Amino acid sequence: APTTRGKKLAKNPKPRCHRKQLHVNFKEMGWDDWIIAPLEYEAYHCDGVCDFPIRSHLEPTNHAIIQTLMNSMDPDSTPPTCCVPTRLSPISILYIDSANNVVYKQYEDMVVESCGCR
Amino acid sequence: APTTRGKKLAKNPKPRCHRKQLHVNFKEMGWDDWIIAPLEYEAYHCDGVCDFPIRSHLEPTNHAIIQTLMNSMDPDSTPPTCCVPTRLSPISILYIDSANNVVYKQYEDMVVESCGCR
Amino acid sequence: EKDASGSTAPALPQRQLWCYCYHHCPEDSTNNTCRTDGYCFTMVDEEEGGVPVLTSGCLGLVGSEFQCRDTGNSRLRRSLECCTDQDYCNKDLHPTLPPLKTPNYADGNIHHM
Repeated sequence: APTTRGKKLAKNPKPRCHRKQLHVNFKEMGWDDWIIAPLEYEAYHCDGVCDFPIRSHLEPTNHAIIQTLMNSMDPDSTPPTCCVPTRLSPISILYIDSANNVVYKQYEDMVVESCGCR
Repeated sequence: APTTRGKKLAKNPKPRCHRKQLHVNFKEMGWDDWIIAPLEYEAYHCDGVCDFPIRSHLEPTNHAIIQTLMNSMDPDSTPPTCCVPTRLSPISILYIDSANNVVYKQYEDMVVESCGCR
Repeated sequence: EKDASGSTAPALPQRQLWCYCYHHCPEDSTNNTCRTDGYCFTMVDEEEGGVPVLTSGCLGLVGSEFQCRDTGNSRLRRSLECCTDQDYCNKDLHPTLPPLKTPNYADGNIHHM
Protein backbone atom coordinates (compact mmCIF):
# COMPACT_ATOMS: atom_id res chain seq x y z
CA ALA A 1 0.00 0.00 0.00
CA PRO A 2 1.26 3.55 -0.64
CA THR A 3 2.94 5.13 2.36
CA THR A 4 3.48 8.84 2.75
CA ARG A 5 7.23 8.29 3.14
CA GLY A 6 8.08 5.89 0.35
CA LYS A 7 5.27 6.88 -1.99
CA LYS A 8 4.81 4.38 -4.77
CA LEU A 9 5.29 6.18 -8.09
CA ALA A 10 3.29 5.06 -11.10
CA LYS A 11 5.91 3.65 -13.45
CA ASN A 12 5.39 5.96 -16.38
CA PRO A 13 2.66 8.38 -15.44
CA LYS A 14 1.04 9.73 -18.63
CA PRO A 15 1.86 13.47 -18.79
CA ARG A 16 -1.14 15.44 -17.70
CA CYS A 17 -2.55 18.41 -19.51
CA HIS A 18 0.11 21.08 -19.82
CA ARG A 19 1.50 23.72 -22.17
CA LYS A 20 4.15 22.61 -24.65
CA GLN A 21 6.26 24.45 -27.19
CA LEU A 22 5.06 24.95 -30.76
CA HIS A 23 7.45 26.99 -32.85
CA VAL A 24 5.70 28.57 -35.83
CA ASN A 25 7.86 29.46 -38.85
CA PHE A 26 5.94 31.53 -41.39
CA LYS A 27 8.77 31.08 -43.93
CA GLU A 28 8.39 27.29 -43.78
CA MET A 29 4.67 27.79 -44.28
CA GLY A 30 5.50 29.75 -47.44
CA TRP A 31 4.10 32.98 -46.05
CA ASP A 32 7.24 35.07 -46.37
CA ASP A 33 5.76 36.46 -49.56
CA TRP A 34 3.23 38.50 -47.56
CA ILE A 35 4.48 38.49 -43.96
CA ILE A 36 7.39 40.86 -43.30
CA ALA A 37 7.79 40.31 -39.53
CA PRO A 38 7.96 38.35 -37.39
CA LEU A 39 8.86 35.40 -39.65
CA GLU A 40 8.62 33.04 -36.65
CA TYR A 41 7.19 33.04 -33.15
CA GLU A 42 6.49 30.71 -30.19
CA ALA A 43 2.78 29.80 -30.21
CA TYR A 44 2.83 26.89 -27.71
CA HIS A 45 0.08 24.25 -27.71
CA CYS A 46 -1.71 22.08 -25.17
CA ASP A 47 -1.18 18.37 -24.73
CA GLY A 48 -1.63 15.64 -22.12
CA VAL A 49 -4.36 13.70 -20.41
CA CYS A 50 -7.30 15.06 -18.46
CA ASP A 51 -8.02 12.51 -15.78
CA PHE A 52 -9.81 12.57 -12.44
CA PRO A 53 -9.66 14.73 -10.44
CA ILE A 54 -9.12 17.74 -12.69
CA ARG A 55 -6.83 20.08 -10.78
CA SER A 56 -7.81 23.69 -10.16
CA HIS A 57 -5.15 25.16 -12.46
CA LEU A 58 -6.84 23.35 -15.40
CA GLU A 59 -10.03 25.33 -14.70
CA PRO A 60 -12.57 22.61 -15.53
CA THR A 61 -16.19 23.49 -16.23
CA ASN A 62 -18.91 21.55 -14.41
CA HIS A 63 -19.52 19.69 -17.68
CA ALA A 64 -15.85 18.72 -17.98
CA ILE A 65 -15.94 17.32 -14.43
CA ILE A 66 -19.12 15.32 -15.08
CA GLN A 67 -17.70 13.95 -18.38
CA THR A 68 -14.43 13.02 -16.64
CA LEU A 69 -16.34 11.16 -13.91
CA MET A 70 -18.37 9.29 -16.53
CA ASN A 71 -15.23 8.43 -18.48
CA SER A 72 -13.75 6.92 -15.33
CA MET A 73 -16.90 4.84 -14.90
CA ASP A 74 -17.03 3.60 -18.51
CA PRO A 75 -14.11 4.68 -20.72
CA ASP A 76 -15.63 2.90 -23.74
CA SER A 77 -18.85 4.87 -23.77
CA THR A 78 -17.62 8.31 -22.71
CA PRO A 79 -14.39 9.85 -24.02
CA PRO A 80 -12.17 11.87 -21.67
CA THR A 81 -12.20 15.63 -21.85
CA CYS A 82 -9.57 17.34 -23.96
CA CYS A 83 -6.56 19.52 -23.06
CA VAL A 84 -7.03 22.81 -24.90
CA PRO A 85 -5.98 26.45 -24.61
CA THR A 86 -8.00 28.35 -22.01
CA ARG A 87 -6.14 31.67 -22.21
CA LEU A 88 -4.53 33.11 -25.36
CA SER A 89 -2.71 36.32 -26.18
CA PRO A 90 -2.24 38.31 -29.41
CA ILE A 91 0.80 39.10 -31.54
CA SER A 92 1.24 41.93 -34.03
CA ILE A 93 2.29 41.20 -37.60
CA LEU A 94 3.76 43.52 -40.25
CA TYR A 95 2.60 42.39 -43.66
CA ILE A 96 1.83 43.46 -47.23
CA ASP A 97 -1.88 43.46 -48.02
CA SER A 98 -3.53 42.66 -51.32
CA ALA A 99 -3.37 46.36 -52.35
CA ASN A 100 0.38 46.28 -51.72
CA ASN A 101 0.15 48.42 -48.59
CA VAL A 102 2.38 47.67 -45.65
CA VAL A 103 0.11 47.00 -42.68
CA TYR A 104 0.85 46.48 -38.98
CA LYS A 105 -2.01 44.62 -37.36
CA GLN A 106 -2.69 42.83 -34.04
CA TYR A 107 -3.94 39.25 -34.44
CA GLU A 108 -5.92 37.98 -31.47
CA ASP A 109 -5.50 34.52 -29.85
CA MET A 110 -2.14 33.62 -31.40
CA VAL A 111 -0.17 32.46 -28.31
CA VAL A 112 -1.31 29.94 -25.68
CA GLU A 113 -0.97 31.35 -22.17
CA SER A 114 -2.62 28.48 -20.29
CA CYS A 115 -4.24 25.12 -20.92
CA GLY A 116 -7.22 23.39 -19.35
CA CYS A 117 -9.58 20.43 -19.62
CA ARG A 118 -12.84 21.00 -21.44
CA ALA B 1 -8.59 13.87 -60.05
CA PRO B 2 -11.80 15.08 -58.43
CA THR B 3 -14.37 16.26 -60.98
CA THR B 4 -17.38 18.36 -60.12
CA ARG B 5 -19.73 15.75 -61.64
CA GLY B 6 -18.54 12.44 -60.15
CA LYS B 7 -17.10 13.74 -56.91
CA LYS B 8 -14.74 11.19 -55.33
CA LEU B 9 -16.06 10.47 -51.78
CA ALA B 10 -13.54 9.37 -49.14
CA LYS B 11 -14.41 5.72 -48.30
CA ASN B 12 -15.20 6.18 -44.60
CA PRO B 13 -14.70 9.84 -43.77
CA LYS B 14 -13.98 10.23 -40.06
CA PRO B 15 -16.86 12.20 -38.52
CA ARG B 16 -15.95 15.82 -38.03
CA CYS B 17 -16.29 17.72 -34.80
CA HIS B 18 -19.93 17.68 -33.73
CA ARG B 19 -22.18 17.43 -30.70
CA LYS B 20 -23.14 13.94 -29.54
CA GLN B 21 -25.45 12.63 -26.85
CA LEU B 22 -24.18 12.01 -23.31
CA HIS B 23 -26.91 10.90 -20.95
CA VAL B 24 -25.95 11.58 -17.34
CA ASN B 25 -27.61 9.44 -14.67
CA PHE B 26 -26.91 10.74 -11.16
CA LYS B 27 -28.36 7.53 -9.66
CA GLU B 28 -25.81 5.41 -11.52
CA MET B 29 -23.12 7.75 -10.23
CA GLY B 30 -24.35 7.00 -6.72
CA TRP B 31 -25.52 10.56 -6.12
CA ASP B 32 -29.18 9.87 -5.40
CA ASP B 33 -28.25 10.17 -1.72
CA TRP B 34 -27.87 13.93 -2.10
CA ILE B 35 -29.49 14.89 -5.41
CA ILE B 36 -33.30 14.97 -5.34
CA ALA B 37 -33.97 16.13 -8.90
CA PRO B 38 -33.31 15.78 -11.72
CA LEU B 39 -31.81 12.28 -11.33
CA GLU B 40 -30.77 12.28 -14.98
CA TYR B 41 -30.29 14.79 -17.79
CA GLU B 42 -28.86 15.11 -21.32
CA ALA B 43 -25.42 16.77 -21.10
CA TYR B 44 -24.17 16.05 -24.66
CA HIS B 45 -20.44 16.03 -25.43
CA CYS B 46 -18.18 16.91 -28.33
CA ASP B 47 -16.43 14.41 -30.55
CA GLY B 48 -14.88 14.16 -34.01
CA VAL B 49 -11.87 15.36 -35.93
CA CYS B 50 -10.73 18.92 -36.49
CA ASP B 51 -9.11 18.93 -39.90
CA PHE B 52 -8.25 21.62 -42.44
CA PRO B 53 -10.03 23.82 -43.21
CA ILE B 54 -11.89 24.34 -39.92
CA ARG B 55 -15.44 25.35 -40.86
CA SER B 56 -16.91 28.59 -39.58
CA HIS B 57 -19.50 26.92 -37.35
CA LEU B 58 -16.60 25.39 -35.35
CA GLU B 59 -15.45 28.92 -34.51
CA PRO B 60 -11.67 28.31 -34.59
CA THR B 61 -9.29 30.77 -32.95
CA ASN B 62 -6.30 32.05 -34.93
CA HIS B 63 -4.16 29.67 -32.86
CA ALA B 64 -6.37 26.71 -33.75
CA ILE B 65 -6.06 27.55 -37.45
CA ILE B 66 -2.27 27.87 -37.26
CA GLN B 67 -2.00 24.59 -35.29
CA THR B 68 -4.23 22.81 -37.80
CA LEU B 69 -2.09 24.04 -40.69
CA MET B 70 1.06 22.86 -38.94
CA ASN B 71 -0.55 19.49 -38.19
CA SER B 72 -1.32 19.11 -41.90
CA MET B 73 2.33 19.92 -42.69
CA ASP B 74 3.80 17.50 -40.11
CA PRO B 75 1.28 15.39 -38.16
CA ASP B 76 4.05 13.77 -36.10
CA SER B 77 5.34 16.99 -34.63
CA THR B 78 2.11 18.89 -34.16
CA PRO B 79 -1.11 17.29 -32.87
CA PRO B 80 -4.47 18.33 -34.37
CA THR B 81 -6.70 20.69 -32.45
CA CYS B 82 -9.42 19.21 -30.28
CA CYS B 83 -13.22 19.21 -30.55
CA VAL B 84 -14.53 20.73 -27.32
CA PRO B 85 -17.60 22.57 -26.04
CA THR B 86 -17.63 26.23 -27.04
CA ARG B 87 -21.05 27.14 -25.65
CA LEU B 88 -22.64 25.62 -22.53
CA SER B 89 -25.85 26.20 -20.61
CA PRO B 90 -26.83 25.69 -16.95
CA ILE B 91 -29.27 23.35 -15.25
CA SER B 92 -30.85 23.73 -11.80
CA ILE B 93 -30.54 20.96 -9.24
CA LEU B 94 -32.62 20.29 -6.10
CA TYR B 95 -30.40 18.67 -3.51
CA ILE B 96 -29.76 18.15 0.20
CA ASP B 97 -26.68 20.01 1.46
CA SER B 98 -24.27 18.97 4.22
CA ALA B 99 -26.42 20.76 6.81
CA ASN B 100 -29.45 18.75 5.64
CA ASN B 101 -31.13 21.73 4.01
CA VAL B 102 -33.02 21.26 0.76
CA VAL B 103 -31.40 23.62 -1.74
CA TYR B 104 -32.34 24.54 -5.32
CA LYS B 105 -29.29 25.87 -7.14
CA GLN B 106 -28.34 26.70 -10.75
CA TYR B 107 -25.16 24.96 -11.89
CA GLU B 108 -23.40 26.74 -14.74
CA ASP B 109 -21.93 25.03 -17.83
CA MET B 110 -23.69 21.68 -17.46
CA VAL B 111 -25.09 21.18 -21.00
CA VAL B 112 -23.15 21.48 -24.28
CA GLU B 113 -24.89 23.83 -26.71
CA SER B 114 -22.19 23.88 -29.41
CA CYS B 115 -18.78 22.40 -30.17
CA GLY B 116 -15.70 23.85 -31.82
CA CYS B 117 -12.03 23.24 -32.58
CA ARG B 118 -9.49 24.72 -30.16
CA GLU C 1 -16.26 35.51 -9.46
CA LYS C 2 -17.99 32.12 -9.29
CA ASP C 3 -19.34 30.03 -6.40
CA ALA C 4 -19.25 26.22 -6.26
CA SER C 5 -22.06 25.93 -8.80
CA GLY C 6 -20.22 28.21 -11.19
CA SER C 7 -22.87 30.97 -10.91
CA THR C 8 -21.65 34.53 -10.44
CA ALA C 9 -21.76 35.07 -6.66
CA PRO C 10 -21.47 38.53 -4.98
CA ALA C 11 -17.82 39.57 -4.81
CA LEU C 12 -16.66 37.97 -1.55
CA PRO C 13 -13.02 38.44 -0.57
CA GLN C 14 -11.37 35.65 -2.49
CA ARG C 15 -9.98 33.25 0.15
CA GLN C 16 -7.04 31.33 -1.26
CA LEU C 17 -6.10 28.05 0.33
CA TRP C 18 -2.59 26.62 0.18
CA CYS C 19 -2.37 22.89 -0.40
CA TYR C 20 0.31 20.28 -0.47
CA CYS C 21 0.72 19.10 -4.04
CA TYR C 22 2.23 15.87 -5.24
CA HIS C 23 2.21 14.28 -8.69
CA HIS C 24 1.01 16.85 -11.24
CA CYS C 25 1.40 20.25 -9.73
CA PRO C 26 0.81 23.45 -11.70
CA GLU C 27 3.77 24.42 -13.88
CA ASP C 28 4.45 27.54 -11.76
CA SER C 29 4.22 25.65 -8.45
CA THR C 30 7.09 25.85 -5.95
CA ASN C 31 8.09 23.32 -3.24
CA ASN C 32 5.17 21.02 -4.04
CA THR C 33 2.50 23.53 -3.14
CA CYS C 34 -0.46 25.01 -4.97
CA ARG C 35 -3.20 27.49 -4.25
CA THR C 36 -6.92 27.36 -4.88
CA ASP C 37 -10.24 29.06 -4.24
CA GLY C 38 -11.66 25.61 -3.47
CA TYR C 39 -10.31 22.51 -1.73
CA CYS C 40 -7.14 20.55 -1.08
CA PHE C 41 -7.37 16.84 -1.87
CA THR C 42 -5.48 13.61 -1.43
CA MET C 43 -6.38 10.56 -3.47
CA VAL C 44 -5.18 7.00 -3.63
CA ASP C 45 -6.03 5.23 -6.86
CA GLU C 46 -5.18 1.97 -8.47
CA GLU C 47 -3.46 2.47 -11.81
CA GLU C 48 -3.85 0.06 -14.80
CA GLY C 49 -1.27 -2.36 -13.44
CA GLY C 50 -2.90 -2.42 -10.01
CA VAL C 51 -0.23 -0.18 -8.47
CA PRO C 52 -1.82 2.06 -5.81
CA VAL C 53 -0.64 5.65 -6.30
CA LEU C 54 -0.99 8.57 -3.94
CA THR C 55 -1.63 12.03 -5.44
CA SER C 56 -2.59 15.31 -3.87
CA GLY C 57 -3.16 18.88 -4.86
CA CYS C 58 -5.75 21.62 -5.45
CA LEU C 59 -9.34 21.44 -6.67
CA GLY C 60 -11.18 24.57 -7.77
CA LEU C 61 -14.40 25.71 -6.14
CA VAL C 62 -16.34 25.22 -9.41
CA GLY C 63 -17.41 21.58 -9.52
CA SER C 64 -15.97 20.74 -6.12
CA GLU C 65 -19.36 19.33 -5.07
CA PHE C 66 -18.98 16.78 -7.86
CA GLN C 67 -15.25 16.06 -7.64
CA CYS C 68 -15.08 15.81 -3.84
CA ARG C 69 -18.08 13.48 -3.80
CA ASP C 70 -16.61 11.44 -6.66
CA THR C 71 -18.55 8.37 -7.80
CA GLY C 72 -18.23 5.03 -6.16
CA ASN C 73 -18.62 3.35 -9.54
CA SER C 74 -15.33 4.20 -11.26
CA ARG C 75 -13.80 1.30 -13.13
CA LEU C 76 -10.48 1.51 -11.26
CA ARG C 77 -10.55 1.56 -7.47
CA ARG C 78 -9.84 4.93 -5.88
CA SER C 79 -10.61 6.99 -2.83
CA LEU C 80 -10.47 10.77 -2.74
CA GLU C 81 -10.75 13.03 0.30
CA CYS C 82 -11.10 16.83 0.30
CA CYS C 83 -10.52 19.41 3.02
CA THR C 84 -10.64 23.14 3.34
CA ASP C 85 -10.28 23.92 7.05
CA GLN C 86 -6.67 25.15 6.93
CA ASP C 87 -3.66 25.51 4.67
CA TYR C 88 -1.99 22.18 3.77
CA CYS C 89 -4.86 20.28 5.44
CA ASN C 90 -4.47 17.52 2.83
CA LYS C 91 -1.22 16.46 4.45
CA ASP C 92 -3.32 14.83 7.16
CA LEU C 93 -5.62 12.99 4.76
CA HIS C 94 -4.89 9.28 4.39
CA PRO C 95 -7.54 7.73 2.10
CA THR C 96 -7.45 3.97 1.62
CA LEU C 97 -8.48 1.98 -1.41
CA PRO C 98 -12.04 0.59 -1.18
CA PRO C 99 -12.30 -3.21 -1.03
CA LEU C 100 -12.31 -5.11 -4.31
CA LYS C 101 -15.86 -5.49 -5.66
CA THR C 102 -16.75 -9.20 -5.79
CA PRO C 103 -18.42 -9.92 -9.14
CA ASN C 104 -22.08 -10.63 -8.34
CA TYR C 105 -23.47 -13.90 -9.62
CA ALA C 106 -27.00 -12.59 -9.08
CA ASP C 107 -28.14 -13.99 -12.35
CA GLY C 108 -27.60 -17.46 -10.81
CA ASN C 109 -26.56 -19.23 -13.98
CA ILE C 110 -23.51 -20.76 -12.30
CA HIS C 111 -23.76 -24.53 -12.44
CA HIS C 112 -21.96 -26.33 -9.65
CA MET C 113 -20.59 -29.60 -11.06
